[in-house]
Parts: sequence; structure tokens; C-alpha cells
Amino acid sequence: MNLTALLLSLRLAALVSLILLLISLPLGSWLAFGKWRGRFLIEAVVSLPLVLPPTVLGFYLLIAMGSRSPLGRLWERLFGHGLVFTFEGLVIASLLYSLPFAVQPVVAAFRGVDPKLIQASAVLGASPLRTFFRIIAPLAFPGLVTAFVLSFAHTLGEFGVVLMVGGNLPGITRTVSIAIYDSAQSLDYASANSMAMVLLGFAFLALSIVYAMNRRVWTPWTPR
Amino acid sequence: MNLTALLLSLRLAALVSLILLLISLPLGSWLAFGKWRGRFLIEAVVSLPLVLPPTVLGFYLLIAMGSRSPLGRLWERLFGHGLVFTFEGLVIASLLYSLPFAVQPVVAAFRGVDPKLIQASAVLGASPLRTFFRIIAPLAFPGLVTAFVLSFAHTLGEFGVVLMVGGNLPGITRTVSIAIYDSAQSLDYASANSMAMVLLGFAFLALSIVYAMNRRVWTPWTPR
Amino acid sequence: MTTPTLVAQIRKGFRSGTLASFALDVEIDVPPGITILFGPSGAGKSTLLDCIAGLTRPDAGRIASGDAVLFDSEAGINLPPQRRSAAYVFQSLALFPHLSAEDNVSYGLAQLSAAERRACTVEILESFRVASHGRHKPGELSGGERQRVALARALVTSPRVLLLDEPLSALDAGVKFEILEDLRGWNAARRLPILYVTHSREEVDALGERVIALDHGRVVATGAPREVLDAPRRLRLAQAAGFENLLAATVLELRQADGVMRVRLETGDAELEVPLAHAAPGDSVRLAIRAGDILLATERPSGLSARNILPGKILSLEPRSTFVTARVDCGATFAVHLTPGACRGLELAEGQNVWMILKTHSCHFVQE
Amino acid sequence: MTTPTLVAQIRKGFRSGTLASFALDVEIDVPPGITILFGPSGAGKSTLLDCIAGLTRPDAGRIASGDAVLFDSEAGINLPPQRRSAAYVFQSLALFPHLSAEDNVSYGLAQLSAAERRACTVEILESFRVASHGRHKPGELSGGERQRVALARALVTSPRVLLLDEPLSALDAGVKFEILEDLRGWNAARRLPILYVTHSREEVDALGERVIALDHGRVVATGAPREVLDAPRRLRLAQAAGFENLLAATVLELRQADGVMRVRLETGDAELEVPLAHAAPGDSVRLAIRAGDILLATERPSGLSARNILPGKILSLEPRSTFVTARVDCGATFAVHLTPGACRGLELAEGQNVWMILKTHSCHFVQE
Amino acid sequence: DELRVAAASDLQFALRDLSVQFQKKTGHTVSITYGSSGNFYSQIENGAPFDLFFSADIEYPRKLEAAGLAEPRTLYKYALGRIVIWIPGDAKLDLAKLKWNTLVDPAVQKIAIANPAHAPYGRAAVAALKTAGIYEKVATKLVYGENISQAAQFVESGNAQAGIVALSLALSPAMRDKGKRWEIPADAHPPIEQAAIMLRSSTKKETARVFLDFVKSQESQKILASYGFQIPLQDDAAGGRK
Ligand SMILES: Nc1ncnc2c1ncn2[C@@H]1O[C@H](COP(=O)(O)OP(=O)(O)OP(=O)(O)O)[C@@H](O)[C@H]1O
Ligand SMILES: Nc1ncnc2c1ncn2[C@@H]1O[C@H](COP(=O)(O)OP(=O)(O)OP(=O)(O)O)[C@@H](O)[C@H]1O
Ligand SMILES: [Mg+2]
Ligand SMILES: [Mg+2]
Repeated sequence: MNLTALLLSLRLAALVSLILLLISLPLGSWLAFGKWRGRFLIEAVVSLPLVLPPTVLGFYLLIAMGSRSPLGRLWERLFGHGLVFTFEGLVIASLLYSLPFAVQPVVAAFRGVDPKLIQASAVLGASPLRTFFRIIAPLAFPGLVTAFVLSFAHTLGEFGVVLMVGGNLPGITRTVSIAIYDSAQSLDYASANSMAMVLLGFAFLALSIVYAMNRRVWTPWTPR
Repeated sequence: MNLTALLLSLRLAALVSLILLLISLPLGSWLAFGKWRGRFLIEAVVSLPLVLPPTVLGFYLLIAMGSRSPLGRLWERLFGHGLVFTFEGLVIASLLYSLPFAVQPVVAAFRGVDPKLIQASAVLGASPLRTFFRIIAPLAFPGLVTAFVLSFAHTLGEFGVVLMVGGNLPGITRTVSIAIYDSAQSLDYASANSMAMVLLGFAFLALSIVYAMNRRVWTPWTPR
Repeated sequence: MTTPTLVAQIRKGFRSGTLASFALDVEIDVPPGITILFGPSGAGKSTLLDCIAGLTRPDAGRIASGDAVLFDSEAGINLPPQRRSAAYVFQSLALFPHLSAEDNVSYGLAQLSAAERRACTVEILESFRVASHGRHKPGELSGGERQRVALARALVTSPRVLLLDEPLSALDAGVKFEILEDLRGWNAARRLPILYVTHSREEVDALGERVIALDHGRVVATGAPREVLDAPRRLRLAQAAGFENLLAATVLELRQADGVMRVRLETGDAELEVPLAHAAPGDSVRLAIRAGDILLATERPSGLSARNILPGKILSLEPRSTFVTARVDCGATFAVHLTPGACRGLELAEGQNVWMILKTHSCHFVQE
Repeated sequence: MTTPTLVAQIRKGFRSGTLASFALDVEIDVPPGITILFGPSGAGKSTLLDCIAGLTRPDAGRIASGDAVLFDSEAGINLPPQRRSAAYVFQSLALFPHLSAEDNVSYGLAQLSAAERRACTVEILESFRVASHGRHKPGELSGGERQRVALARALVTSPRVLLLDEPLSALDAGVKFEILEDLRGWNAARRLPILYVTHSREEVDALGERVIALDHGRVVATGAPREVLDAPRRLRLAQAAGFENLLAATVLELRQADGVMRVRLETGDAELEVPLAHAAPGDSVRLAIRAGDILLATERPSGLSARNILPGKILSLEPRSTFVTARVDCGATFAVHLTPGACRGLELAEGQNVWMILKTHSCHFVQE
Repeated sequence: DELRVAAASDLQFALRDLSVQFQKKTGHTVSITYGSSGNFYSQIENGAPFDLFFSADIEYPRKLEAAGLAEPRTLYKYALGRIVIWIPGDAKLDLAKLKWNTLVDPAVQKIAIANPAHAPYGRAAVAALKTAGIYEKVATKLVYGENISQAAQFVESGNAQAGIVALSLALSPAMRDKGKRWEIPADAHPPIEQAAIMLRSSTKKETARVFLDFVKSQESQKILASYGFQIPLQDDAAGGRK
């Protein structure tokens, strides 16, 4: 069983879904509460990475982040090594690819918060930031959980983008989904199956815990 | 430009996301309001297709639905032809693969509906079904839109499962994402780019319309 | 045509954490007509209605409307709300935020044709003076308009039981009066069991045929409004009914023959003659006296039937719109209501010595 | 130490579809102390408070608290709610559903230390009798408990303006009385501008120093409670203030010297002497008369200062708890309130002929 | 109607040409699906409706034949794959002179090859590196593409400074003029035997046979050679010409 690959995948998925949560809080709150009327266009753009085949998206990212791109060159100057074929590169590519899964549920959840409660918080002197963290985010909790779960699971299973941008380097960019794919491609079904089982088992456990807690933690409603 | 492939993709994505919506309404409402305490386990299972690499999932589906499987044989007896490598097969496989993107947002949205309103509906004599369609579903509308958008976009861009189960047969199972993938594989970037642009442009248009309408249609909140 | 009596015998506890925080334990009959459910905040009134409507499941008990059993914990019967034919106006209204006022009202009329539905809806919205807001969503209505829509939504259906949880609390006297008239008419026409929660004396006076008083989850009194609200036997009920004077006293002597006893107030040494009660000399008791039941005189009255005449001194005179509140010190401080005319006529002023006159039967016992 | 007067001059329209459905257009001063905002349902009271708190943006106008300008459409100033230091109890309460009662109350005390915050919170919850529910979420509180928590949440902060939208509507008389006392103390200690919306005469009497009466989005009267509520000049205000008799009449004759005029009721041919008003003979006017201001007599009274004595017949007698409502027909139908004692003393019965006695100044003019 | 052919991705350019010629000649249209040979194998096992299978790795047709999923004695080795070292045109290295040593040069930080775990070209690349004795030195520089096309994309986009790719790809329009190539001697690695086979489930066996015969023709072999495939000597054990 390929433990390194599994750990790499978990690290990648955890990191990506956490960063995505951090990104989608401000982005989602702007999309839900912002003043600009053209916000829906940005909302549409956020979902676009989804409609491209992952390998093709990966190819574009490879070029956009590659050694000939401005981004790639800047990165190289800053960190002394390229961005593609590294773990950092994987993280960035996965962020982009899983963005819609994080942002969409968060926006929907934010829109579901009763505006009267937001007003009540402001009237009590709370800054927009305090209102956000004490009122909006807790009330949108199930949406945040959905966002986290979807982006975590999606990053775990993703392999098209990861393969393209990561280059399948053992221990660095070979995630467990690539490893499973490799085994299946070499008709080594026994090892593909066993890795898939471990991955599924682990994911099942993690998701069950998240959902069970979600139920517990979350009871609020507008009072009867 | 590969019009057949684009139309096929749109047909597939539209069909899959519609069916998914139909599935996630009852499934989501059971997950959100059901009585069984172990529901969260099913919730976790629903998300599992996500964590497998699409090609690998496709491979398992190929075996599960293939000409040697009981399902494949049953299908063959009923309809006179196999399930895999047909449009129907693609639909079934995509349904499974995009299920989490439909169910998750729907469940979160259903949980966000004030239970007092559900009670009010019951007290007014409405059957659970009427309550569902007149109260719960409209109030969960943004979540339903999210579900539709995510599953539509995801089906549009998906290619691992589709490739495996569909076999890339022109006009039958070659979706535009496979076509783009093929072009990119043959290093024919010009045609990959142009197809990707059309796909992105189309998706952008469709998503913008959906999001703009979503904003319009949806104003409700618990009264001030 | 009348509908059968609603009978409910219910136990329901709430716990916060592991501690039982509140327990409802009641047995009530609601005959056709309006029964007021009265009691201080937190007494369990809304909980009781929730149980009858089928929204909260009692821990044990039985609820039946004539032969139709709605709930029976022993027989394992628990009809869902939609099969109980109980119309319910929630304290929190629970209007459907995505439907217009009209659609909210017609929601419960699914079985009628579109034309009938519309006719009923418009009619009731008109009689409740909110027809002009028919197309507004609840978020675009004022508090009182929302309350009227919620009431219309419940009344327009043909329920077997009507549950109203402070349905008029947000309305001004004018609209309230009109709607009370409507409710009376509605009740006269249908004679359903109606349970009506209110804190408003005005509404009790206008509607109440019977009152059930609840406190701490238990029925503490049942009967006609006067009996229950003007002779409350519980301290909290007395407070809830608006008795201005609540005084601690010690029993001095029982005069069984006269049906009275003498008590001494705990502060000061004034003595009062009050109706006989189950008490023994030395017992501590509490008296509730309405400020409006006390008379003031500037000279010691003589030849009067009233037995309690206490000398005191006016501490303050506070004019209110329809009356004047005098605070009179006679050891204990009493609030006394006077008409402005009487106040002028007697030329009352602060610091003046006066006599307070109380009839024996204006002094009510309350238990804590 | 007092806070400066709040001055607001606001215009705000709502439209439904393309039609303007409601327009608020007011100019008010709220000096330190309690100002009652009174007016029928839908008059625009909550909208006015929303504008002051910064939750609704007026179309035009200016709001200032002393030198501090909160809103000025011309200068382009519009402070966000959190910078207006206005505490606001919403009509819909808007308690945070995910926070306990205690956390709701301490939410506005972010600037205090944890210990101080807790002390303040516990103190105010105790004085509002909901300390035992401190750990409950709003969903686990009764309607009245929720209202008290919402009030506590607003009062515990140190605002410069206090806006209360029917803060006690769900409370029984007892608790209400205690909290009214608390509010009075709070007001005496701080002397802030307080705008207090209520429909309850009781609350007006207990608190009101000034009343601003609103109708159809405009200020229709300002002044002391008696002036505004007992002599209302608007039909809807009269209804809102609970005048039981609203009668149409035609002016017959003006007697400038006596300061009175004679009118004839539109139904029947009874004539009344009423205070002089801006009207000409032949004009249609409306009169508002409180049922409690009319006396009944079984014999025609003589040598009485009252100038209006109308013969009539008792249509019905409805005993209410503290009084009896008699309906008397003298062409028009009047409602008259009597004490039960008077009713017994006069041995009144349905169908009996009686005289109604009305003082000139009990008849109030109202405009439509 | 159409003949359905599943073909390895490296045949894209050559087979397109062949099918056009075939249609001109016989009037039969050919619908070709390109993809990974491993995937095709799994799909055929599960009932994919192909008539012919052109695999990049002879192993798969052999397995199909053994499993009875292919028509016996239709296996045909149509080509041997060739690999080249390819570097982008803007690289300063003199590939023609350095040959193998190009890969060892410090300027080359990443070398793209197809994944040797399942891609025949990847296996050949590793074997060739071992033959050249530099595998140990360059092992840490290797990045794996899912298939030979991805490996080409890595180097063509400049993210790998060198790659070992199929000659057929290096000759494709996208790469031909964009870089330098050096053909790795055919004896540096075991031959990359590519073979075609007719499937048992085919419903157009006659047409399929005609197409197979066409591929075997002199004319076709010339076309294949021009796209960078070496034509193997046919032995009867491999089921060559009847
Ligand atoms: N879900 C709950 N969990 C715990 N305690 C509850 C819950 N619901 C209600 N309670 C408590 O039960 C008691 C009775 O509540 P209920 O709402 O029936 O009172 P009420 O008589 O309607 O009061 P009000 O006049 O204030 O509306 C209250 O003290 C309340 O705090
Ligand atoms: N968002 C809105 N859109 C349209 N009309 C509105 C909106 N909000 C309020 N209104 C209307 O404005 C009028 C004034 O409402 P407001 O809530 O200020 O009344 P109110 O004086 O507080 O009445 P109440 O005593 O019933 O609470 C009402 O007729 C209401 O229907
Ligand atoms: Mg209640
Ligand atoms: Mg209001």
C-alpha cells in the first residue's frame, strides 16, 4: 500500500480545502452582500474552471505557471525553483480547480442568513467584521461544512490537473489518486483496488465524523 | 469546431443535472428531515464517488455496468443492447459521479428552512408533499440553483468517467470535453483552444443568466 | 351546529442540559366558544397550544376532540398536525416569507376552486383592513398588518379547533376593536372550541366566556373572567392580572361567624378585615387589592358599610391620562386610582392626610 | 448629564411595483426623556425607527443627534448603523438564534472586559426576571421571555438614542409593570432621547412625557399624552386611541360667543352641543366620544350643568369584567360604559328608556 | 456503415492519413477513437463495440486473443515505435553533439517521459537510459506523463528541458519545427512492438479484414514509416500475412 501517496493526498486536500475556506469567506461574502450589481458575472467566472476537462485545465495551468510564464519566472526568482512539478504548484492548481465547490455553497449559505440579524448586529455596534464572524459565519455553518467537504473530497479524487501540473513525482506530487490510476492502467487491479478501498474507507470515516458533528453543532433558527 | 460533441455535452449535462435535481429533492429531504439517526452515514456515502479518481471510478463503473455484469446483462435483455458505450450508460455514470454536487447543497439548503414555517404549513392542512413543494423547495431555491449549476458544470467538464464508460465514440459518447482532451493530446492546440473558448463562453453565458435570475427570483426571508 | 368539546390531558417536560427546566402538566376542557388562556409569561401557554396542534409531542397524555382522538400516548396515537384540523395563529406568526399576503391566506384553501379561494381570501383581507396589502410579501408589511394576515390565514380555513396565541398584541385599539367584533361574529356563527391566549384585559373583557389560568405549567384557576381574574388566588396570577397592591400580612384572628378575619400588614401596623380563608392565626398571607377598588376621603367617613378605613398620608399624585394615581402611606404604601374629577373636587395635594376606604371583599387572598 | 435632542426630518417612500404604496414624511424632535410614538397599524412607526437607526435609507432628509449628523442627504452623510450609537429593540426582536440569552445580551458589550460583561448581563437579566433562562437559546424561550431578552440586549449598551418598537407587547401586566418601573429608572438616570412605540394606553400612561402621533406617514399631533390621545383630531387616531363612539354629524349653527356649536347626528335626529371648531353650517363633521364619558339616567335629569341630554332606549347590556357596556339607541347607536354597581343601582334592563348625558367637552372633533 | 477502430494515441497522425486513403480506395468510412491502450483493453473486455484494435503495446492484443475476445490469427504487428530525445528550439544545448549527455547537463533540470508503469514508450525510455548508463544520474530529474503525449506537452511547453518522446510525435506538426531531436538507436531498448487485432464481437468482420489488409499493404507501410514508425519484419508466430 502506498502510504506516502496517501499522506501526500491528505496533506494536499486538507491544505487546499482550508485555504479555499479562507478564500471563500471574503469572496463569498462579497458575492452575497456586495454592492456592485455586476457581481453575478464574477459568480459565473468562479464556476468556469469546472467546465473544462481537468487535463486540459491542467495543461493551461502548466503553461500559465510554467517556466516561460511571468508567474513562473517570478516564483523562480522569489523561491529559487520553479512552480510546476512542485507541491506548491499542485496546491495552487487544485485551489483554482476546486474553487467553485467552496464558493458556491458558501454564497448560498450567506444569502440564507436573515438580514434582520445582520442589522441587529450592526445596531449593537458590531463592526462588519465582528458581524461576519459572530453572526453570519456561524449561521451559515452548514454551508461552510458543505464547502469544506466538497472541496476536500474533490481535491482528494482529482488527478487530471494534478498530473499535468505535478508531473507524478513520487513523494512530491504523486497523490494517491494518481497512484491508483497508475495501478489500474498497468492492469494491476489488486493494488488499485486495495488503494481505492483504503481511500474510500478513510474518506467515509472522515465524512461521517464531519456530518455527525455538523448535525450536533448546528441547531439555530429564527426563534419560534 | 465540433458541434456534435458540444450538443452531446449539453444534452448530457442538462439531462444529468435535471435528473440529479429530481433525485436530490427526495434524497436531500430525507437526509435533512428524516427520522433515522444514522442518516449521516448515507450522507457520507453519497459523497464518496468524489474521492476516487474519475478514471478509476469509471473503470469500476465499466465493470459494474459492462457486458459481463448482472446489470449489463439485464439491460441487454431489456433493451437489446449493452449499457456501456451508449448515451444511457454515460447518463447513469455521470449521475453517480455528480451526485454529491447536487445532494450536498440541497441538504444544506433544506436544513436552513425555518422549521416553524414547515409546522405552519402542516397546521394549515398541507400534506408533507404540498409543504415540500410550496414551502421547503421555494425557500431552498438558492441551494437548488447551486446544486443545478455545480452538477451541470461538472458534467460538462467531466471526462474521466465518460471516457471510460462511454468509450469516446463520435456522435454517441464523445463529449466536447473528450474532444478537447483529444485535441490537446494530439498537440493540436489551435483546435483545443477554440473548442475550450466556445465551451467557456457558452458556460459563462449560461451561468450568468442563472445567477442573474437567481438574484431576481429570490428575495424571501423571515419577515422583519 | 356546534363542534364537540376539546379535551386535553397533557404532560410535557423541557430540560436544559440534564436539569428539568419546565414541566407542563394540565388537564383542560375547551367547550365550543372562546376560552381565554391566561397566565404570566413563561407559564406554558404556547407549549400547551403546540401540543394540541401536534407540533410538540407531549411526554404522556391524551388529546381528543369529541370522538376524534388526536393524541393518546397509551394507545400510541399521534395524528400529524395536518390531520388535526386545528387552525393556529403562532405567537411568532410564521408567515411564509416568499408568498404574498393573499397567497399566505389562500394557502390553507387548497380544496376550493381558484375562484372560491380568491373570493374567500379577498373577503377576509378586506374585513381585516389589509386588502390593499394583498400583493405585499410579509417583509413589506408592518407588524400589525402581518398579525392580521396571520389571523386571516387561520380563520379562513374551516378548522375544528382554533388556537390563537396573542393574535392581536401588535394592533392599536381601533383595529383591534373591529377584529374583536369579527372574531365574536365568527365564533357566534361556528361555535368551535377556541383557545385564545392573551395578556390583555381588554381582550378578555371583549371575548372571554371562560378563562383558564395557567402558572408554572399548571392550571391554577378555571371559570368566568370575573371569578378568575378579579379574585386570583395566586400571586403571579394576581401580578399578571394587574393587581397594583400586593401586600404581605399576618393573620390575627378568625371570625368564622361573620365569614371574615382580621390581618395586620407586615410593614406598618394597619389592620384589615378580609374574607375568611383557610388560614390560622399567625400565618403569613398575601393580599391583592386593585388600586381602583380603594376610595379616598379627606375627612374620616362615618356611617359607612365599608369596614376598613385606614388613615394615611399622600406621598405623591401622578396624573395619568384617564385617572390619577395616588401613593398613600399608612405604614405600607398603597397605590390608589382616582378620577381626575375626584382629585380636583377633594383638592388633594401631596403631603395631605387622607383616609383610605376598602370593602372587605376587595381584599383577595393569593398563594405564592 | 443629558444627551442632546434627536432631530429627524425624513422622507421615505415605498413602492409596490410601480405604484407608490406608502410615503413617510415627518419632521420630529425627540428631546431627552421618553417620547411615545403612537399611531394606527401601518402608520409608519417602524419605518421611522429604521431610518433613525440607519437600517433604511431615507430618500431625503437629515437626522442629527445634537452636533452629530447621522444622515444628511444633501451633504451625502449616511453613518452606518454601528456608528450611530442607537440601541433598537425591533418589533420582530431579531434575537441571534445561535446564541444563548446571555450571549445575546452581552453581544453589544464587546468593549468591556469579560468579567464586567458578565456582571452587566447577569444583572439586567435578573432585573428582567429571565436570569434563570440565561443559558437558553431564543428557540427555547417563551414569547415574553424573548421580548425581555431583546429589551435587555438593547438597554445594557450605552447608547445615545434608544428606539423601542412595542417592546412590551407580549408581556403580562405584572412583568410589564416591573419592567416599566425599570425603564423609568433607566430613563431618569440617563435622560437620553427615547422613542417608544406602543399601542397600549397603559404604557403611555406609565411612561409618556410626550406623544408624537403618526398617521399615513405624517405627524398628526404632538404634545402631552392627554392632549394628543384624549382629544384626537384624526379619525384613525381616534380609533387607535380607542374611542368607542365615532359619529357623523352635520353642523347646524355656530355660537361664537359661547364657544360652542350645534350639530345634528346623521342617523336619527338627535342634536348635540359641541365645542366650536373651524366649520360652517351645513358641513359634515365627525365626533369621537368615549363610552366612559357618557352618563345614563333612568329619569330625565334637571338642573344639570351638562347641556346634552338625549332620550334613548337600551338595546343591550353586556357585562364585561370591570364594567358593563350598554348599547343605547337614540337614532344613532351609542356605546356607554357603566360600573356594574351603577347598573344594579339603576336596575337597568334591555328595552328600558333612559337618558344619556354628555358634557360638551367630551365631544371631540376628528378629521378623516 | 462505419468501421470502428480503437487506436493508440501515437497513431493519430498516421492513421488519419491511412483512413483517408482507405476511404478513397474502398468507399468505406472508418471512425477512429484514440486513447490509452490499457483503457481500450478494459473497455473491450467489457463489451466495447470496436471492430479493430490498434494497440501501442502488443501485450494487450495477445491477452485479448488468449481470452478469446479477438478473432484468432488476426494479430498483426503493424509497427515498431521509435523514441527520440527532444529539446525545445530555444535550448542552447547542442543535442546532435551531446546526444545522451544532453540529459546529464545541469541545464536540464527535468526530463519528461511517459509513465513506465503502464506506457510502452515510458518503459522503452527507461530501458534506453539504463543501456546508456545514465539512468541513475537522471532518475531524480524524471517527470512522468500519463502517456507519451503528456510527456511531450511537458517538454514542448518548456517545463521540462528535455524529454524522451515518440518519434511519431516529434514529427507531428506541433513539434516538428519547434525543437531539436535525436533518435535513440533502436537497439538501446527492447522493441516497442505495436500490434493490431480484429475483435471477436465485431459486426463488420469483412470490412475489418479489408482494412487490415490495407494496412499491411506496401503503400500503407510507406505512410507509417513517414510518420516515424519502423516497419517490423513479420514472423508467422505473430500472425502475419497469410
Ligand atoms: N424547547 C425548549 N427547551 C427548553 N425550555 C423551553 C423550550 N420551549 C419552552 N421552554 C420553556 O418553557 C416555558 C413555557 O414556555 P411557553 O412558551 O409555553 O410560555 P408562554 O406561557 O407561552 O409564555 P409567553 O406569554 O411569554 O409567550 C418557558 O419558561 C420556556 O423558557
Ligand atoms: N419594504 C416595504 N415595501 C413596501 N411597503 C412597505 C415596506 N415596508 C413597509 N411598508 C409599508 O409601509 C407602511 C408602514 O409600515 P411600518 O412598519 O412603518 O408601520 P407601523 O407604523 O410600524 O405599523 P405597526 O404598528 O403595524 O407595526 C405599511 O403600510 C407597510 O405595508
Ligand atoms: Mg407564548
Ligand atoms: Mg411596526
